[in-house]
Formats: sequence, structure tokens, C-alpha cells
Amino acid sequence: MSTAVLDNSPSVPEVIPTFTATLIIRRFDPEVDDEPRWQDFDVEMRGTDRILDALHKIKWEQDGSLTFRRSCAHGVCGSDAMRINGRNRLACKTLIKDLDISKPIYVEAIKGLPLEKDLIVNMDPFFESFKAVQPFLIASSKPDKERLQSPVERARFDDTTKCILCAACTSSCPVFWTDGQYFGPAAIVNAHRFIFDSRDEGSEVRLDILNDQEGVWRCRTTFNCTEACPRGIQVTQAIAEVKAAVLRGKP
Amino acid sequence: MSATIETPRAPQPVRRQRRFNFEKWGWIYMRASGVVLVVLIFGHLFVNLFAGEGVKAIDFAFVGGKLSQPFWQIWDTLLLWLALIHGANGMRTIVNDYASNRLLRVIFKGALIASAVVLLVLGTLVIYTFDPCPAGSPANLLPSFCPAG
Amino acid sequence: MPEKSAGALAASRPEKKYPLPKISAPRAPRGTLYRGREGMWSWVLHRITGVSIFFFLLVHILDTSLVRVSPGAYNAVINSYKTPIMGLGETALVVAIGFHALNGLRVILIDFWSLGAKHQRLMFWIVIVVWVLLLVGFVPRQFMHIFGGA
Amino acid sequence: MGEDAEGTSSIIDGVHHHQFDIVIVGAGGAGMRAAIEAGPHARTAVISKLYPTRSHTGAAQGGMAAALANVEEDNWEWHTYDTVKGGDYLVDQDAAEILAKEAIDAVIDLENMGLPFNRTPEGKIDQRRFGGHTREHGKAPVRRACYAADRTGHMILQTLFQNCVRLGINFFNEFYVLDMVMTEVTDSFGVTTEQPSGVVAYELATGDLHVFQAKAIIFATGGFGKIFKTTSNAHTLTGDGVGIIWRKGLPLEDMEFFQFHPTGLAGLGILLSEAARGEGAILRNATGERFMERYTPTLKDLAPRDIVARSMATEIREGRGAGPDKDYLYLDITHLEPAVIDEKLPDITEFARTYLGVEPYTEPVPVLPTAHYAMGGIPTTNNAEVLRSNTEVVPGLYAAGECACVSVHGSNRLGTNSLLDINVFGKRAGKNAVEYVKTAEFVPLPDDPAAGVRKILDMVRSGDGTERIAVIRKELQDSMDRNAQIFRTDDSLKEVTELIERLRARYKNIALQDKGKRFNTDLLEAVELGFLLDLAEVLVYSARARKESRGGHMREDYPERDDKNFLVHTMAYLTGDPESADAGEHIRLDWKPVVITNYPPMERKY
Ligand SMILES: Cc1cc2nc3c(=O)[nH]c(=O)nc-3n(C[C@H](O)[C@H](O)[C@H](O)COP(=O)(O)OP(=O)(O)OC[C@H]3O[C@@H](n4cnc5c(N)ncnc54)[C@H](O)[C@@H]3O)c2cc1C
Ligand code: HEM
Ligand code: SF4
Ligand code: F3S
Ligand code: FES
Repeated sequence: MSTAVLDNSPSVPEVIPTFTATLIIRRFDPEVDDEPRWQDFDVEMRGTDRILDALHKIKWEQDGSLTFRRSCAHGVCGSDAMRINGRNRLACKTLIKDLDISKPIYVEAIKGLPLEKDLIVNMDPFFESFKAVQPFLIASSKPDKERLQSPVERARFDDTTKCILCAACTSSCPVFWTDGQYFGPAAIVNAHRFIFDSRDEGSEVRLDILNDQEGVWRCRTTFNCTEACPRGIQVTQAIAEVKAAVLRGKP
Repeated sequence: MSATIETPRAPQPVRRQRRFNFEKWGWIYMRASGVVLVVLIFGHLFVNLFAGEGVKAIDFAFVGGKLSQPFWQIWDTLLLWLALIHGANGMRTIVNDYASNRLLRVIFKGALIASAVVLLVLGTLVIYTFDPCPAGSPANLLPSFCPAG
Repeated sequence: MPEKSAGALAASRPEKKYPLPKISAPRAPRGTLYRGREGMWSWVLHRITGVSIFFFLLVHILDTSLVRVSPGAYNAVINSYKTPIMGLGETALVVAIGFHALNGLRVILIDFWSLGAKHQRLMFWIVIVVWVLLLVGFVPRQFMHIFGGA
Repeated sequence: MGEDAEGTSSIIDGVHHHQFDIVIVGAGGAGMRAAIEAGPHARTAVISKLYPTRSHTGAAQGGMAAALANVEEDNWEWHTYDTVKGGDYLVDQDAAEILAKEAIDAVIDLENMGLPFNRTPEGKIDQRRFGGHTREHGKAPVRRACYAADRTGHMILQTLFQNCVRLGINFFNEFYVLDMVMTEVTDSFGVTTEQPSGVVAYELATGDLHVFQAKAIIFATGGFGKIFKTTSNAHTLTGDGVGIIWRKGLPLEDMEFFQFHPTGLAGLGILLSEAARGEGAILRNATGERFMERYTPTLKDLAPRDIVARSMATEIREGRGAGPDKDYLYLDITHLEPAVIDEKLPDITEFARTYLGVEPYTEPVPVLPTAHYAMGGIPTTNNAEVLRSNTEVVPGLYAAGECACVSVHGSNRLGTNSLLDINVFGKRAGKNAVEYVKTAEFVPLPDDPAAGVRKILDMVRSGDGTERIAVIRKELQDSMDRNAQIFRTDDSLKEVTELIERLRARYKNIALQDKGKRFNTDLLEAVELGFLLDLAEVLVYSARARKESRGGHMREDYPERDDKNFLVHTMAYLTGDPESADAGEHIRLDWKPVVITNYPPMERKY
């Protein structure tokens, strides 16, 4: 058989030594607990491992009831935003070596959305806000071929097309923590995506929606969203651009 | 601010949008007044606390001296109005942020508006009805330009 | 699709109504403090200073109004400002206004200057430096006034 | 449509019952593309185990092929030829023709829906090169892939989701479909057949069961790369949909053909798109040699994936791999301008930085082939109808996307043809389902439609097993990587077959640690493992029977393509006692002819 084998146990990570990392996870089981509790886990890890790997190791080897969302494992699906050492990040994009491993690593659910179980929160309110900004192209023309758009026009909204709706931004926003009615940065980012798209004709509507007590004016430029965004979107910048567009009355 | 409020999305009545967009103008006002306030407040502080003797120099005579000049009357009126409305509007935002309960919001905002209105009226009246040389006061308390009583 | 679909081009903000979450979310034990960076802490300070100044302003208008009552009353109150303790409070107020004003300008730049958001962190540190310089200029003099004999 | 659009629902015996005209299982590219066709015309529900935007379509990077000829001469006929040749002539050529022809509309549709493609200076959709796509039947690489930086899949997924929001499509998110309900129906001629009457889903949040009765069901559940250890696929790609169809006794086609993508990050399997090579990246071995020149002189690094992956494996075997253990190769983009890299390949360079700590501007990136795409799956007609035999369709049942096998990819899919596949056949599935439900009646549900799912759940929940899910899964994945990856022999396949038999036995004795109802992902991982084991078994069984080498299936003991005996699709059926230990006792293989129109099989040279 070994003749048929591509012996590909890769050496890249193997040369890196392992060590024991301590994760302190804020657990909550709605069927048992009245309130969340912190629980410690020791895991054997390598520096190049991700927090997601650590969570998997715990789930697969120590405690199968640990619950979290994940899918792609490389930062493109937006499933696993959580608070790691006090900051919102994607577990699959946070390498152990980038954290201070001499101290325990604190992992807890994102803030501001209803906690369901362990690291899982109810995302519905988040998506409701997203839907409320009419996040889709509104265009009346019916071209036979593609609508034309110059590279410059395309570049205008490139940054905000990267959003993966992970909620890291919205759940890092101090305003959102206390006022859940606030649309939140993610919704504004997705409105920005269309407001500044040269093909779109609905920006008036969106600007109107966001010109609201719970809209762009709620943002206090705390930049937590920008710092948290795993896609590197300049969220606060985008919000500032939408504010300016509301003032102008057009994109 | 670090309070972990995990279910803030308490259902709230949907507010209809008003013709006059208060939020937008409030936002603009905070910025416009802020810029002017920098000048007004630092001027005010400089004259009152820094120049000359500092706080120690402040007494009725000092204030009376200032408020009898139209320049300082206008300065202080502007300062009063811009700062108080700026502050009250800022407080309103904060109430919106933290008072999740509708009743609380109403109470806090009512108190804010009431105190702001009362103080604006009071302050303005004081500035313009002010008599730097009230009759019957000991002369040593009054500004030097008062006719010796 | 039907009029009631999310896609209907409603000019006003669509209704947002969320069912109450099924579990009442527990609050304790507390989560960790969110570890925001310059932007968040500057906002925290801005808010704290703003509120403090506001309450001072309320009091300040009231006490100044005493000039309308009588010079004696005004001086009596104002003299209490001249005790060292109030002097310290006064210093704190100036410190607060200093930060609030400078950071307010920073916020305004973030809002209206196209590169503002990009340089917000740098601007924060500039605010801090200018603020400290202001204080270095002001505080010793203020202390001289309140503690010094003259 | 008003209220009707929402379908009806009620609770019977603790099980939720819903009724829709069309139920779509899966909210990836294929599922949502179908929903956009179906939603406005029929009461439609989309059931997905993930929030739609978490689907793995969002991970696709490089592009979507269509002969738009925006940047250079091209036409759909060349595209058809490339697809057929790329699939090593196992492609059904009528289907490939449809794919290439309808590609143009599919791209324009997406653009009109709002997709932000990269643009040419004139404002048209820009196009780039991709492996195996050529001009004039193989003369030189052609720019055919429409793209949006290296996030094409992300943009497609978002755009489709946005349009679903616009249309107000009903989504049931985080609902795991675990069974399809079949009812025996006797028609007016007295012929009795089993017909699908609905699906049963497990609601993650509550643990409740939901029965969805539907006139038409569309499966769009994506791939099953998680049967391998090194894979570009998401943790959630466990092939549930394919597994459900399999367990119903319906056939699976060409399961032995699995694509290994040449450039996964070494050790991790995270994909670095072929677009990198489309933009000029070069594969090098330890000596820095551009080894693909030796294997495919014309297309070099842009040869189809099966060939590149095999060449890479050969390099490593012959001792020219890089690194301390000589077990990986390099993808070199250091000669590209950083500005170009940032504009066209921003994400994948970030992956290299984040996960390997390598700076692609200046260093070559360690890569290895990674399990990527299932060419096989649920057999369908060109109208996305699911086949129950070589010719007969199951009324009201459709499949599209990676879970389906039309077959437009044959034995090896060309890069960018899958995003195309999900759009073209997703749309067809939606359209045809709408036509079907216009005249069809609901098939009555059996007495206890949720019984099947309850049985599965009871099996994994019951008792005090001793086996850990993760251990079984890891043994499976390790063995599949060792024995059923790029190179296969009868011995290696036999080894993994025997292992799977043992694992299937051990699976009956698993231990579940989470006994709760709410968000029990422990339970679902166990169920998913069941599907993985089933699919791995079919894959290996089919692979053993195909005693030739073709496309993604390389048998070292039969290194030649054998058109005389194997120019046919494999059709695998579950028969007899599914619990029986020996695969041969419950898997029956059959063969289906390949549709050949214009391109008689020839030797495949690039
Ligand atoms: C890293 C990567 C890069 C790629 N790059 C390209 C490229 O550049 N060009 C190209 O053409 N192709 C590319 N591909 C291939 C292509 O992206 C996929 O084949 C395609 O997106 C599959 O789409 P899908 O809709 O069939 O499935 P998916 O997008 O995987 O969606 C599956 C859906 O089914 C749901 N589902 C699964 N099981 C269940 C269940 N039991 N119950 C309910 N719902 C369920 C999931 O929630 C999900 O919504 C790439 C693939 C990968 C992995
Ligand atoms: C000295 C010049 C001042 C400047 C430049 C200034 C600037 C600003 C700005 C720009 C804001 C809006 C912040 C935001 O939207 O995030 C603000 C908020 C606020 N200001 Fe001022 N301000 C000044 C003086 C004052 C004074 C004198 C008071 C008190 C009466 C005050 C009280 C407040 C309050 C309470 C807020 C709300 C804070 C919050 O929402 O967090 N400010 N200020
Ligand atoms: S803007 Fe960034 S942080 Fe916010 S949802 Fe989108 S990707 Fe996540
Ligand atoms: S964190 Fe919140 S306050 Fe504004 S800058 Fe970001 S939305
Ligand atoms: S698992 Fe997809 S973003 Fe982390």
C-alpha cells in the first residue's frame, strides 16, 4: 500500500514544539445552568494552531458538550466570531502564537446578542438589521448584457463587499451592547456596499432608512468595529461616508 | 460601560420618522457648537482662571465688571446657550443608550429638558437684568466703577 | 413576490419587531471587560468628561445666578471655590474640559476629514500630548493660585 | 401571493408539520439560485443546516467560467471541448454543451443581480486564465474566468442571498435535514413506486423535529470533502444530502472521482486558488525548478488539476520535495508586483501570512494537494431531475450543485466550472420544479414520517457507548488520505475498505457526551459521521471496481485509461442489508453509458 501513498504527513507544523495552553471558557447550558460559568481546560497545542483547533480538541477529546459554531475554518464564512481575551475575533483566524500563552486564554460568546448556549448566540436580530437596510441591488434598467462599471467605480465600494456577516463588529460596538435597536455597523457596511455602487438606484431609500435615531447617528466613532473586523474592512470609515452621504442627500 | 447586557433587543415600539430629523440636526449641532465652544470656553477659562490672579480674583466685583460690558454679555450668553444645549443633547444620547426602559427614558429626558429650559431662562435673565451696582450693598464688594454708595 | 416581502421598497424604515428571546439571558458571572483600543477608551473618557462638565455647568449657572441675588451671597459661595479642595475640583474640571474639547475636535475631524478615520489613533495620541501640554501649562499655575499665599 | 408564500404549519405529536410546494435542502450557491427561480412562482422553503451565508460556496475563490469573450476571442464551443477533455471524456457531452452555452447568461444574471465583478478598462466584466481552459481546442490558455478578486464565491453567495432577501424567500436556518420521506404510490395502471413526499429536519436550536411535506424537493447540500483529512472543504461538508439519497436506495454516480486540488497550504489544506497560477504563479520543487514544464509543456502550470496534482505527487515521491522531510512543494508568486497581488489575490496571500507565517511577496508558499471536489454524487438529468436508474427519473425530486452529478465534470472538474454548475443547474432545478408543481399533487405522507429520523437519533443517542466520534472520524480521514487519495491501488483500497467495515461496526457503539436538546452539535457530529462512513464506503467500493486510470482516479496498478471497458459512469446502489459488514453485500454497482456528441475520446495531452 505504501507504494500507493503520497506520504504527505507535512513537516511544516511538526517541527514546532507543543505546549499546554489553558483556555477558560464561559459556558452556559440553558437546560442546566441559571447563569454562565467559567470553566478551565488544558490543551496540548502548537503555536500555529488556531483557537478553533483548541476548541475542537476540547470538544473531541475532553468535553463533547462544548458548543460553538464553525464551518470553513479559514475566516471566510463568518460562523465563529467570539470574544477571545476580551476582544472579538474569529476563532479560526486567531493563532495561539499571537496570544500571550503564559496566561490563560479567555473565550466567551460575543456580546449584545441573546446567549443561547456556550459560545452560541442568537443571530436573528443581527440578520434582521441587515435585511432592514435593503441590502440588494436596486436597478430598473434591463440590460441585455452586463451593466457597465469602470474599475474606478468598482473600487469605490470594494472594501465593503468583503463583509462575511460575522457580527464581530456589531457585537463589539458599545452602543449596540446597551441599545440593541441600533442597526449596528454590519448593517451600515452592507448599506454602504450598495449606496456607493454606481449601478444602484436605491441609495435614497437606504440613506433615508439610516437617517434615523437608530441609524448612522447612533455611532459614536469608537472604532471597536474596525478593530474587530476580521476582513479588515474600514468600518468606521464606511459609516463616516454614509453619514456624509446622508448630509449631502446623495451618495 | 462594561456591563454585560446580553439581551438589549427588548422589543420597543417602532418610532415613526418625523419630518424634521432631530437626530441629524442634533448630530450637526454637536459638532458646530463644539467648535465654537472651544473658543468660548477656553477664552472664558483663560480670563477667569489663568490670567491675573486666577480663581482667587473671582468675586462679585470681578463678575460685575465683566457682565457690565456688552462684549462679555454676548460671550457669556453664547456660552450659556451653546454649552447647555450641547450638554443636554449629549445627555439625551446617553439616556438613549442606557435607559432601556421606556418610562425611564421619558422621565430622564423630561428632567433634562426641564432643567435645561429653566437654566437657560434663568441664566439669560441674570446676564441681561444684572445690576453691577445694586443699591445698598457694601461698596467694597462692588466693582470699582460703581458710584460710591 | 408579494408586497409584504422584505423587498418591497418601503420608503420608511421597515418595522423591526423581535420576539423576546426564549431564555432570559443570564448576567452573572460577568464577562470579561471588552478590551477596546484607543477609539473606545477615548469615547469612554469623552463621555465621562462630558457628563461631568454638564453637571458642573448646571451648578455653575446656579451659583453665577447668585450675582442677581446679592453680592454678599455670591461672594460667599464663590469664596468656597477658593478652598484648596474646591481648587482641586476646579482643576479636575479644566482637565476634563481640556480632554473633552480636544477629543471633540478629533471626533469632528474623523467625521468630516476624509483621512480622519485612518489617522484616528495618531490623532488620539496627539490629543493626549496636547492635553498634557495644556495641563503642564495650567496646573502649576492653578496650584500656585490655590495653595500659594498671594 | 401574500400569506400563501409562507406555507402552512402545525404541530402533531410534538413534531412540527409544514407544507410547501417546493422545499430546497441547502442554501449554498445551488440552493439559493434555485430559490430565486422558484420563490416568486411557488410556495418555497429553503432548509439549511447553516445560515445561508456560511455555506461553503463562499469559500470559492478563483472565478466562474463563461465564454463572454470580453478580453479575447472565445466561444462556448471551445469551452465545451475543454470541459469534455478536462473530464477525461467521462463528461456527458450534451450536458457540457448546456453548461458552456448557458454560462454566458448565468454570469450576466449574476451581474444584473448586483455581483461586483472585477472590470476591464471599458467597464465590462474582466476575465482571467484558469487551468485547462484553452482557445481553439487546446492551443493556448484563454481568459475565460469571470472573477471578483479572489473572492468570487463569496460574492456569488452574498449576491444570491441578497436577492433571496429581496424576494422574501423563507429560510429555515440551522435545520438539519436527516431524512427524505418516501411513500408508496400506486398509479392508475396499478404500478407501485416509491415517491418522495417530504423531508424531515432536526432543528438545532430546540432539538425539535420538523416534517416538510412538498410536491417537489431539491437537494443542494454540497460536497463531502470531510471524508479526507487534508481538505479545502468546510467542517460542515459531510455529504448529508448525498447520504440521505443513498440510504433511500437511489443510485450514486461516479463516486470514485474526487478532485485533489494542487495547491492547498501544506499541512492545512486551506486552498490557494488556481487563480494564482492564472495570474502567473509558478510551481517549483526543492531545486527551484518549474517542474510542470516537464509534464505538460503547452499549458505548464495551467494544466488541469488532476494532472498537476499527480505531477506534484510524483515530484515528492522522486525526492524533489522541499522542506526538512522533502514533502511539500512551492507556489511562487514572488515575481508578481505586490500591487497586482493585492488587487487580484488579496485573500489567499493573507491566508499564507496568517496560517503559515509566509510572506508571499518575497517567499514561495509551501503547498500540497488537498481534497477538494466531488465529481460524483446524485445522478441527474440535464433538467436536474434525480435518476432512480440509468434512465428513469424520480418524479418531483431534483438535485443541483456539488451534491449532484449531471455529469458535466466527468472524471475531473475544470477550475471555475463548479460555480458555473451551481448557477446553471441550480437555476434549471428551480425552474423545472416550478413547472412540476404547477400540475403535481402532494404525495401523502406515511403514518409516522419522522420515524426514520427518530431511529437515527435514537441509535446515536442510545446507551452508553465507548467509542469517541472524533476518534472514528480521524481514523477514517487518515486512512482515506493514505489509501484513497491521488494514487490508489487495489491493496490500498482494500485496506481502507476493511478499515471502514470496522469503523462502521464501532460507530454503532459511540458515546455521546451532550445529552441535551438545545444546540446539540455533539449529536449532529455523530449523525454526520454516519454519512461520512457511508459515502467513504461507496467511494472506495466504486474506486476498486474501476480498474483504469482516468482524471481524478489514478490506479497505479492500472495506470492506463481503458475506454474499452470503462468509458461508462459508475452507478452504485444500496441493496440488501445496509447493516451487513461486507460492503459487497450491500453495494451493487451498475454502469451507465457516457453521452458522446461531438468529441470522440482521444488521448489527453496538454
Ligand atoms: C476553497 C474552495 C474554493 C473553490 N473555488 C472555486 C472556484 O474558484 N471556482 C469554482 O467554480 N468552484 C470553486 N470551488 C467549488 C465550488 O465552490 C463548490 O463546488 C460549490 O460552491 C458548491 O456549491 P453548493 O451550492 O453545491 O454547496 P454549498 O455551498 O457547500 O452549500 C451546501 C448547503 O447545503 C446545506 N446543507 C448541507 N447538509 C445539509 C443538511 N443535512 N440539511 C440542511 N442543509 C444542509 C448547507 O447548509 C449549505 O447551505 C471551490 C471550492 C472550495 C472548497
Ligand atoms: C469645549 C468644547 C467642546 C467640544 C469641541 C465638544 C465636542 C463634542 C462632540 C463633537 C461631541 C459629540 C461626540 C459624539 O458624537 O461622539 C460631544 C458630546 C458631548 N459633549 Fe461636548 N464638546 C465641548 C464642550 C462640552 C461641554 C461644555 C459640555 C457640557 C455641558 C459637553 C458635554 C457633552 C456631552 C454630555 C456629550 C455627549 C457624550 C456622549 O454621547 O458620549 N461638551 N462634545
Ligand atoms: S463588517 Fe467585518 S466584522 Fe462586521 S460583519 Fe462584516 S466582516 Fe464581520
Ligand atoms: S463600534 Fe460602534 S460606535 Fe461606531 S465606530 Fe463602530 S459602530
Ligand atoms: S469557521 Fe468560517 S469564519 Fe471561522
